[in-house]
Amino acid sequence: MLRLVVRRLLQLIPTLFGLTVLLFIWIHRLPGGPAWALLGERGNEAARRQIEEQLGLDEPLWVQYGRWLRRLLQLDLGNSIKTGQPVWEEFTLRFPATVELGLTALVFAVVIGIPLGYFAARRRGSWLDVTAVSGSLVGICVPVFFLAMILRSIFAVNLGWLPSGGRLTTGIDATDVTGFAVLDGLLTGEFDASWDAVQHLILPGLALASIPLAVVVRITRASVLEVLSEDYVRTAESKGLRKSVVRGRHVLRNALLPVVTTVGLVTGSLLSGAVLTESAFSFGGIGSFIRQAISDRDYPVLMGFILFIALVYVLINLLVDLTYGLIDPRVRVN
Amino acid sequence: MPLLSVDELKVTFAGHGRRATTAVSGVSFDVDEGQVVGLVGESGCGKSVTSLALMGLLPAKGVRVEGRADYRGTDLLSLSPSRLRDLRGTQLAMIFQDPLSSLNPVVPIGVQVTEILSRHRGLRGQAARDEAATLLDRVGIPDPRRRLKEYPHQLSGGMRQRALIAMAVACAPRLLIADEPTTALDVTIQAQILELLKELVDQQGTALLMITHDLGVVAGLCDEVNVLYAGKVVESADRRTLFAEPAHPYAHGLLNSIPRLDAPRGQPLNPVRGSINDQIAWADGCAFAPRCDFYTLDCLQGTPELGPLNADAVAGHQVRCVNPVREPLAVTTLAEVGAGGDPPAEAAAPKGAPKTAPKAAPKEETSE
Amino acid sequence: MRIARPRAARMFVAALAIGLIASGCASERDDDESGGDSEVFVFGAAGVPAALDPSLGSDGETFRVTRQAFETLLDHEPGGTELVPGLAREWSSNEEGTEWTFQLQEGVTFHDGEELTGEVVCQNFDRWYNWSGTYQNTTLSYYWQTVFGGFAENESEDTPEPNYVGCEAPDELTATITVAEPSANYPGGFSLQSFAIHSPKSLEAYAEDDPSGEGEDITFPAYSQEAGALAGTGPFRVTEWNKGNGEVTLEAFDEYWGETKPGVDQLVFRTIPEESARRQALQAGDIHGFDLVAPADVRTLEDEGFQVPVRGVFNILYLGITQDKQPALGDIQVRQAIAHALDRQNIVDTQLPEGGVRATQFIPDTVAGYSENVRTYEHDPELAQQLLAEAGAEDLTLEFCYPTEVTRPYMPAPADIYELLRADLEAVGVTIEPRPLTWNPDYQEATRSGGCDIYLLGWTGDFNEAYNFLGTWFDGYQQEWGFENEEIFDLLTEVRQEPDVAAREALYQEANEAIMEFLPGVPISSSPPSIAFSPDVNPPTVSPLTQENFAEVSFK
Amino acid sequence: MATKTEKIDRLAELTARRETVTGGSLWVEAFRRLRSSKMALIGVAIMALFVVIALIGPWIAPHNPTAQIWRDEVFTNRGEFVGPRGENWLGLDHLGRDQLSRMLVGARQTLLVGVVSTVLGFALGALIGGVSGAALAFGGRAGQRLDTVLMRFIDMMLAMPSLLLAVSIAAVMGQSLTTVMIAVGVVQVPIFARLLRGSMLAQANADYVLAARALGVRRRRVVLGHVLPNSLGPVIVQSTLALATAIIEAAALSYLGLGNPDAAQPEWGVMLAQAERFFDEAPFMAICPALGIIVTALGFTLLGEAMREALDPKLRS
Repeated sequence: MLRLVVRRLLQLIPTLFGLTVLLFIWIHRLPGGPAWALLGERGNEAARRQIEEQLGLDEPLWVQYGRWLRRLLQLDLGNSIKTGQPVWEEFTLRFPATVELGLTALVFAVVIGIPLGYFAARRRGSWLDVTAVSGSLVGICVPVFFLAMILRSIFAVNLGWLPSGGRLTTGIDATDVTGFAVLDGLLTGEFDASWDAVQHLILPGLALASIPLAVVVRITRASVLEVLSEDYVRTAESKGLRKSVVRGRHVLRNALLPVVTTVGLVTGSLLSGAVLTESAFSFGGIGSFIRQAISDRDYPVLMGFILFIALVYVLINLLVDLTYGLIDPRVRVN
Repeated sequence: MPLLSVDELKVTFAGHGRRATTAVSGVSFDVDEGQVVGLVGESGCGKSVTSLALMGLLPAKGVRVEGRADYRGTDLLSLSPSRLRDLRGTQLAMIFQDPLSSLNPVVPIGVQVTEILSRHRGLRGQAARDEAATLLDRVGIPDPRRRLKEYPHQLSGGMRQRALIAMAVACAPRLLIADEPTTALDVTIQAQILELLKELVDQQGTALLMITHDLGVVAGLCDEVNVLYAGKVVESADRRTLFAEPAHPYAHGLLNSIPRLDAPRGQPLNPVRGSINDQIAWADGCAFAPRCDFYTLDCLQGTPELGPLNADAVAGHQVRCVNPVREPLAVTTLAEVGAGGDPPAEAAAPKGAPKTAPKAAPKEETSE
Repeated sequence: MRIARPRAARMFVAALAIGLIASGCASERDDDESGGDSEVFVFGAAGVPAALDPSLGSDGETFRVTRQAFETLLDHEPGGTELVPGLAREWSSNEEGTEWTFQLQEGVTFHDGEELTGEVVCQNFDRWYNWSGTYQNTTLSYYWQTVFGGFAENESEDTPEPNYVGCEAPDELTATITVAEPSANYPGGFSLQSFAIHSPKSLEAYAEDDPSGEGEDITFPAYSQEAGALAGTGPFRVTEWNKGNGEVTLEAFDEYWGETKPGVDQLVFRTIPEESARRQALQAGDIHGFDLVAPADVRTLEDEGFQVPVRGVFNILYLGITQDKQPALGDIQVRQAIAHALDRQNIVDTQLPEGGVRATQFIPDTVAGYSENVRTYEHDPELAQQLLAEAGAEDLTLEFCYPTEVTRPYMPAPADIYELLRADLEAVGVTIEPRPLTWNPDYQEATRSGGCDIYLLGWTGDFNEAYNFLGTWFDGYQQEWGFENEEIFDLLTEVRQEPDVAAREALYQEANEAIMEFLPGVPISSSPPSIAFSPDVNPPTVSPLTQENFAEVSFK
Repeated sequence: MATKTEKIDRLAELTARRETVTGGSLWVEAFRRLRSSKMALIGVAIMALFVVIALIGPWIAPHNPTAQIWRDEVFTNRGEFVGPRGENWLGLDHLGRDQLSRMLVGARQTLLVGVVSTVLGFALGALIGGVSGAALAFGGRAGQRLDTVLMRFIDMMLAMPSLLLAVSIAAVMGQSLTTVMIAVGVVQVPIFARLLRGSMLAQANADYVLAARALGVRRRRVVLGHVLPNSLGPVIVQSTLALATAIIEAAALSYLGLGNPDAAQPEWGVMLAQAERFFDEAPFMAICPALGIIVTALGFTLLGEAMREALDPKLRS
């Protein structure tokens, strides 16, 4: 397994190199520079020149790239131009929030999606099926930010059941160990903090989950339907096995294969949704941070983010393959 | 009284939004204890549907099953799903056409065998595994202990089919339905599998309903033969009679179409012309008419009845035809195909498959 | 590989939420003091402070926080713009306005127990004056450079010459600051948060870590990014900055010298960027107040019982005109036509929050130097069309720049205001090419470099001095205006060196009249950014300079 | 005694009668299934309605959608808005413009964004996917390498959060309708590319292709003549779904303040984004465009799903 990881990462290196070059050129093509972003209203030409001088933005692009690469080789992603803090710290600061959010969404998607899809398929054509299918279709068609808006004004503002945004209620006792609010609470025994963090996760989680959930439901349903028509299910039936055995061992287990892949793909796309959800719930994660970085022309942050994304992407695929291997012996062998 | 007697079995598919199509339009036949009955016909004639109907494996929705199928006095077709579950595997078992797709790819062979043991024979854990191993051994799978842990895709075609058979016979069922068990296999292995089947049936006194399009198989195995055409039995007789004097033009054609090894070179083959697609509804007359050499307008006077050929006909020789074929086939052919009680491929598979299987096994591996 | 493995490992760990290993990068946090019973006041801020050291700040979000912990020599009257004693109980200057003497308050102690003395004041000013390296960058020392010019040793030719000469402390409670040239920036400048006085201990600590001068990064020094070394004299002291949750926590400072002692034990500024999110947080009771209320929400909040005190205005929104890009705009008649075409009253009525007023000149009426008799331009489409005709610019096409995804104190909804103005201009036959740009940096760059024919921009005053407004635009040729007008330029140069306040006021009025005659752009409105508080608190006196003192806050 | 012809005719007739009972070819079958599926019907209905509005909207709009006719009646600063009323069935927007008219005219823009961006994504994606699919299947070693490069590229595009990609594109190109279209279109590229590549590979191993190649048919013929046409099915289905996504993504961009700025061309996404600020005071302002977007997207999705099911041989029971 470790060997697999290593191999994947090795394969990644040439791609990453090409990618970073491309992106370096691309983002430096963004009009305007970080200088104005820093100065805002009170900026003036002189100040701009001064800053760009200092940032070395006046040098040729390849020199700048060389410098960036050199630092990268020393495991240094550089500092954010906007906040002046090391990019790596900025990430580790915001990454946990996004991961928590993403995981919550995934949990919703999987825990609700798979059973729903399964039963929808089993009772094909029943009201359950119809609602599940149409529901998932609608789920895909509702713009995430609109959903977020609705959820917030209903559950946070009007009903007041859940917090309207943020990660933790201000002033609650929470010791920051890992940056994962929920986990921290459990580690430090501040369970109320964990609970609080969970409450803050529900609404954004739901908003973010809408699309993955819909997708999972539909894939599961389709896949179960397909498996139901497989010969080996017929065989199992012909052996007179109990329903539970046929469904669990023979239907569900096979039906899960495509679902796993889909979940992997969805996970990748979660970040997009996170950009919207995080800003809608002022949930200080990486999504909104990067979105800001783009308009701030915060080159180091953007470059770092690309590397980061590439790695996350590879890791997700890796996880998918591993899980896949666990379920499907055919893959395991090859 | 027969073990299983099927009476006017009728299966109609009414897919959503599509016009109903009749796959089996009134099939009747009997299977006695320990008897081997063949259900012969070209693909699409409704053989498989018949078997699935008997096992109650047809989808609940969009399918209408009529008629009776008395198994030891109980009508299988009207049994409750749960009762049927209890029968399946213990009383009735089935072997399917394509062994690869019929085995669950993600579950080890062992589990797939033991699950039936634990279901019907209450065997658990080690006991179940031991029994499974002996089963695999009985069906001639070498090194069963290791195989138990393996997955279908790691086995050769023959092995898989043997595994399927092992599951089918695990609880010594009274009736075993084999649906084209050999079509997906190499010729050499076909023979071994058939041999194995025959042996198991003899040992357990299990009745076997052999569904096939391969007359060779019929000749090698069956006592009684029912020829199916377009969802109806067109002729039924004991093997010898059928091979000696096929009365229905279709059966006649089928037998005639078997290429002969001793035929002089250059002599044309004589297949049944046309295809299953150009047929007419039984209601309008004989479905075979369009392909029939002996077709007259009388053939179109409603559905012909299944009845004794004529007074001096062999007992139980029934045919569904207005003007059956009179002249028997050239006797030599019969000698070859029918007369011998053993399969043509006998030579390929020496007696006592289990003992010899280990020898055979490597051969199979290479055949993958 | 050598690169990828460790980071991959860390990523993997993070991805699996086994953050413990990654905690090397996570900040330790501990706020046991904030036990449930203590009173915590939470305020929703629109942005994150750049640093906790006001000397490095240049934006309202930073100052809002630091102002609670750091005090300046001079201050503004609560709710007003008049200069009042701060840490200095009296101040005076010589005739030429080059020597500024401050008599300090007695018994002022810093958060770390140090005493406030004239010496300390001088140490502070000398520190700024002797800044080097990254500190000399405008982003870190914007206000120093605008008010006191450059440094002891300038490192970039773009840095202005220093105007600061030196500082002596003749006795315990006196500090005298000498500058080369008199300037309109004094004494007002001494009230800027950037020049708040830090404890000598802090100054030593600061000196320890220089901002990483390494290569090309502009980095805020580490001390300014955490509570640690910072010590001021304010009613609160910063105890924690949790960047993860975007929260700055301040504790009441018991030995505070001033009359208004802090009304709550703990003060938290939480960053909530989204406008509607801030409102809903207040409605949901997560926070007790927030700034920059969307005008549309004011009524709703009031109806729901929230307090929305109205601030005085201290800003200006104007339609900028770049004359040398589009020749037609060089024609005074065309500019007048534009002025007459705009229905500015409608914007005030429909868009701006309560307290907003239509502007007649480039400074709000709260600033000394406001002239009653400037030339005004009423909404008069016919006249506008006529003027255009006379100027022979009937088929005038203008590129109209406006910022997106931003709200400014003087401009609640730029896109909407643009829409209204566009309609007005098109009504008199001007063709408009819309050019929306993201506020940072595209819009800034486009407008400053004179890339737009007309554009929306504004200014919020730092202290009560008209020069702080007019000087930023009209003290000489600027690309964003693209005109030469000696009369105006001279007036402003003159006023800058005029030490006498009264004399300055007269000059300002003159300048305003000249400017509105020449009409380089069209001042549109002044409007106060709304601030809201929950019903159960006694809000602070709201200030036109948005310099609320949260010590006044308490729970009912 | 019946004549031979009589016999033949009789048979032919009966045989023919039977033919109608059994199913026809895959496509005929698919179409029949499509017709019989409610999903498809609803989808088509919605789509038709939408397209019609998009076409004739400007003519049936009761008022000028961009004129701030009632600007003095709406006070955003006091949260006073004008809801549905006789004169304006859907009320006014925040600048005193007629919502209904804006909805009607906006439909065209919305459709335009959807179609153009999808076509763009389809074209680029199909190109990349087609090339790399063909290369891998028939290009030998060199082909494999080409395919790897292209796919790595596509992978990275997939990895890059689509919205952020779009945002950065918008940042480079400045705000305009074209930007929105391109940004949204580019995001679709990898999906189409992978899809086409996938189904081409599947086809490449199909027997008839192997046969064609065995018969020595030239590669170009095989690819262009057999593989490509047969692979397009799923891609076409995808494009229907992509249309829905495109409309939603466009709305998301507007929400992030990168939508089409030109007020002369009202667009649902932009309308929704603008209305979001006033959601509590004037929900109707947000709900109109929101519903518009959701329903339209739903229409396309329904059709796409129905098509997919109809074409999917596995689901043919």
